[in-house]
Amino acid sequence: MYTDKVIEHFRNPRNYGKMENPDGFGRVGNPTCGDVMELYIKVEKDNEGNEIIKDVSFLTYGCAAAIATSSVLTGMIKGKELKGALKVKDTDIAKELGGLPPVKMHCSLLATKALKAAVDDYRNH
Amino acid sequence: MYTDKVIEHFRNPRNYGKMENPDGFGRVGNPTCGDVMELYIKVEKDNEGNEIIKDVSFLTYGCAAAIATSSVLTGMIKGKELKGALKVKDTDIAKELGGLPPVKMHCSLLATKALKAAVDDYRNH
Amino acid sequence: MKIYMDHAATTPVDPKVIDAMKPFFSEKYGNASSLHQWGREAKEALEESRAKVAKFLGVKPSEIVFTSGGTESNNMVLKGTAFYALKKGKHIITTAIEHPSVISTANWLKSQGFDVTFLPVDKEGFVSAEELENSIRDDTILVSVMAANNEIGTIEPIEELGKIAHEHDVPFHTDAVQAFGKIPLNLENVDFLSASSHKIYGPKGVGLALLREGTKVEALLNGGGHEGKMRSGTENVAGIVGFAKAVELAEKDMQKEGERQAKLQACLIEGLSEITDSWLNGPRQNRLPNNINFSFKYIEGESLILRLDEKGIAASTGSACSSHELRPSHVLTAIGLTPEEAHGSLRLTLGKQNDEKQVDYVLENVKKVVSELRELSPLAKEVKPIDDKCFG
Amino acid sequence: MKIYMDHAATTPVDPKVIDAMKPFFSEKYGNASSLHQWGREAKEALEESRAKVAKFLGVKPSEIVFTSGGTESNNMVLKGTAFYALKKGKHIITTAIEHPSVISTANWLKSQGFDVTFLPVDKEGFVSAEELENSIRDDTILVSVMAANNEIGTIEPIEELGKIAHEHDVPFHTDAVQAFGKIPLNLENVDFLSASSHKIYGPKGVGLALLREGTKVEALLNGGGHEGKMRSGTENVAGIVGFAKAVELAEKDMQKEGERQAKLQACLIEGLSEITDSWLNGPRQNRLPNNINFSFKYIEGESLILRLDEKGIAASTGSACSSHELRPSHVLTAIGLTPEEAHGSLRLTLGKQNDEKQVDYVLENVKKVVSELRELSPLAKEVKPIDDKCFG
Ligand SMILES: Cc1ncc(COP(=O)(O)O)c(C=O)c1O
Ligand SMILES: Cc1ncc(COP(=O)(O)O)c(C=O)c1O
Repeated sequence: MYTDKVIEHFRNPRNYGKMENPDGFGRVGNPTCGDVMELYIKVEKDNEGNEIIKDVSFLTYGCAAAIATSSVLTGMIKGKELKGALKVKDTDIAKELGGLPPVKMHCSLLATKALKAAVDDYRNH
Repeated sequence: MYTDKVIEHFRNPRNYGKMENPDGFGRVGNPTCGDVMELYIKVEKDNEGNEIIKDVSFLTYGCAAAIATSSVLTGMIKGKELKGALKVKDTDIAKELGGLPPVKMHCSLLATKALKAAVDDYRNH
Repeated sequence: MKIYMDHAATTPVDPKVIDAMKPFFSEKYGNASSLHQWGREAKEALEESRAKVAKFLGVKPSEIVFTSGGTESNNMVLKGTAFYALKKGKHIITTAIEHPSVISTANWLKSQGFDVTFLPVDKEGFVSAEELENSIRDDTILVSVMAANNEIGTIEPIEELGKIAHEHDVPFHTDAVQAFGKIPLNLENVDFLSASSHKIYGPKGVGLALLREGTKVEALLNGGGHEGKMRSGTENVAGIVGFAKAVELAEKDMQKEGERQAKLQACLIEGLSEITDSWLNGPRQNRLPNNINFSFKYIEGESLILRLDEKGIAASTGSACSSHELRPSHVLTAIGLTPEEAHGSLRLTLGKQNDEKQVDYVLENVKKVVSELRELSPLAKEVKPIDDKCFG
Repeated sequence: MKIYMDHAATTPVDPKVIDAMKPFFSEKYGNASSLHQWGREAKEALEESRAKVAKFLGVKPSEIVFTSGGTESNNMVLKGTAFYALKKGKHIITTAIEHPSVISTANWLKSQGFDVTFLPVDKEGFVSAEELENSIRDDTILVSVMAANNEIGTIEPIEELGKIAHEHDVPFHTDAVQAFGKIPLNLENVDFLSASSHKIYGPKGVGLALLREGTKVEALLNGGGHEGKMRSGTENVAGIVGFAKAVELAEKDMQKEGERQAKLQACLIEGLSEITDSWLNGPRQNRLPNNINFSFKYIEGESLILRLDEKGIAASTGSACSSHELRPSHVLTAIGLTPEEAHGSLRLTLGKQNDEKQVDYVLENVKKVVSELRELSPLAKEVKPIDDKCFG
């Protein structure tokens, strides 16, 4: 049911773990539903004043798809400009993973929501 | 479903064929129901005045059980006193054959009815 | 000599089918619903099988529901449609010559308050399009006509009948248990189809229901939601893989084997026609190439079958004595035979193993046995035996 | 290492069972309804199988109806009773922890106007006799309580529950799919029982319904009148022969194997209990000897299963993510777990091939994987890993 890429990210998740003193933190999902995602970002401005995601990490409670989407998202946005990162859509994540089963599409949505929450948190500081 | 004895009588029926000038003739059953039995008897009196079935033959249209019961009945009554022959019950025939499947019990009843009809015919002459 | 000519009853499992099934007993034994590798392996095999069968029928894999056999598929389609349509209507149309798994189901639905029309057939077993058209009502919820009859081999005009049903917006079901894998089927106007594995050299206990996208039926077996929620129960993976393999083989062999059997069939029909007071039941055209059904006057079918059995020949009959209900074949009476004529029927159904030598042997022995039984029969007149051979 | 510990989902077919089935594919392939020798041979095998299974259950052969599996048997008993009793009453009592094939069927009957009571269970999964007694009404037509639960292994007091049903003249059904062949069953107060072949090293696609003499049910599959008119459809002879062989083997092994598995079970329970924030679901007494069900806080079951799968271990979970309905196990929630607690469950079910070495390997890896997933989890606190071995 899962693509090899999903399984690979699930087995070897990148960028996981709690981050001390993040610039932005987002938490979405609900343990009752079986998915909780926490996203931590560190943001720095480059020479031209663009906001760059210098570091990112996640903690995820959930199924293999939830873990894989978290992992792959961090890879997609790390070192990227914040504006660009916010344009990553759930379908982009699914595509990056070679597809997700229909019942698991909500996981990729959760990942984009977590990112949005982390960015909102960063902006509100 | 059939005992070996039923199959044996079905394969090698005894005393079958039309009899010319029988003393008694009985025909029972109905082709619509799948069973017709004709029984022919020759009766002679012995020295003591008892009526003896000297010869008997049958023709049967019907299933294996119908043929086997006809055949075995003729064996059971040939050379026997008429009175005694009339006492042969359907269950005796079934027993002689080592049993009959429940749905085929009516075949043995048909055989006794054919005998009764042949004897009636004989008496009415 | 041992000659099996009862392939409409069931077929041997093809050795290639057994080979295909084998790994799924003790190695790839997972439950197709399980998440782990054993489960995924089973699921994969299941979906490959579904794709194979769907391709053969020219339908989508998601339209195939695997069942335990033709009987279940028929029950499922009829009851499933009836219960779904409960509010829409209560009228079902089928025919007088369906398999008991359709007729009894229809009768059960009758006992539940549904209304059933059993269309009559002509003397060759054909359903009339006009008759169907006249029977459709506003509250008709299903038309079910078999693709080919199991007793007399009549191939029904399902394309035309389905078209009529559709013109009246009524879904059309065909019990294709005997036709499936044996003759090409045009499913353009078919919404539901039933098929069974053990009639085409697959294992017993497996079948399928084709449920076209957009059709509305309730499941017959409720539970874990397997088979797209349409048929719950742990999937019989080995059986389904075997069924799919059998379909694959049937697809490859169908035309060649059909032509070969048609030749043997012609010979059997010709040979048996030589017997006095006998006739072919069912049509000569539009007939399954493997089916031969004869009536012999003055004799009864069970005796005939058992005498042939002694000679090593497996055949079947429509006589009451061979049925559970002690009534002669409803198909033979529907085409106009008297009960007596139905009792004296013989069905030979050909398969892959049958050849010309066997046909000669069967002809010879049917003639012999019919003569012998007529000698025993109070209904028979003088009959002269005939023993010309057809081949060689 | 490849370790299958998901025997409640399905089992491999025992090689002895395969050997028993083999002749019925390509040699003794007759249809058990046929009159000829192929048919009689099949019929004989069928009836021998029936006799074997009946002897094991201590019932009459005529009381055994072979079906396509546990799901069909459950559907048959519930719907069959409901449709038969239509005029007598419309109330059915079952429990909150039944298998979906009972629950969904009961819900379907509800949609048809029947009234269903789902008895609650205590925190170990036991149904209360008092609760049952209080639920029986004048119009109750059936009580259905499983013999043992498939998720948490709870063995229900069916003797006592059946007795209460009978005191009120209500027939009693037990879904024994998980208990059959694994623990002794007292059927004194049981009118109907369901069992399935593929849970006891037999083939998939075969099961049975025990229908006691004198009980009243309608058939679910109408048709040719097979199985004493209670279940139509060409009998799956090879499958049934395999099932009967599996029953024979189970009968022989049951006690020894039960004791052996209970030891492995105790070790797994002890070992897994060492994991922080975890607990055993289901009882310690009156529990199937092959079932272990644990909840681990902070992690989700699908991840757990797939990480174990990487290590070659086959297990199952009650997490929503693993189910068709995306709801966590109704059994775990019925014994009082929150959805979150149910998501973090692991079911290990033992079989004949599992041994002490495998248990050690599983313990080691469950501990490792739980730790790893907790490291990933935003819900987890500090958890220290534990890796004592149980054996050796
Ligand atoms: C036309 C037809 N329909 C349905 C069936 C029932 O199929 P199964 O034996 O798989 O239940 C049969 C064969 O028995 C059949 O010939
Ligand atoms: C308790 C219980 N009942 C019924 C079933 C259904 O049996 P089957 O898979 O044979 O349909 C199962 C297993 O899936 C079960 O565990």
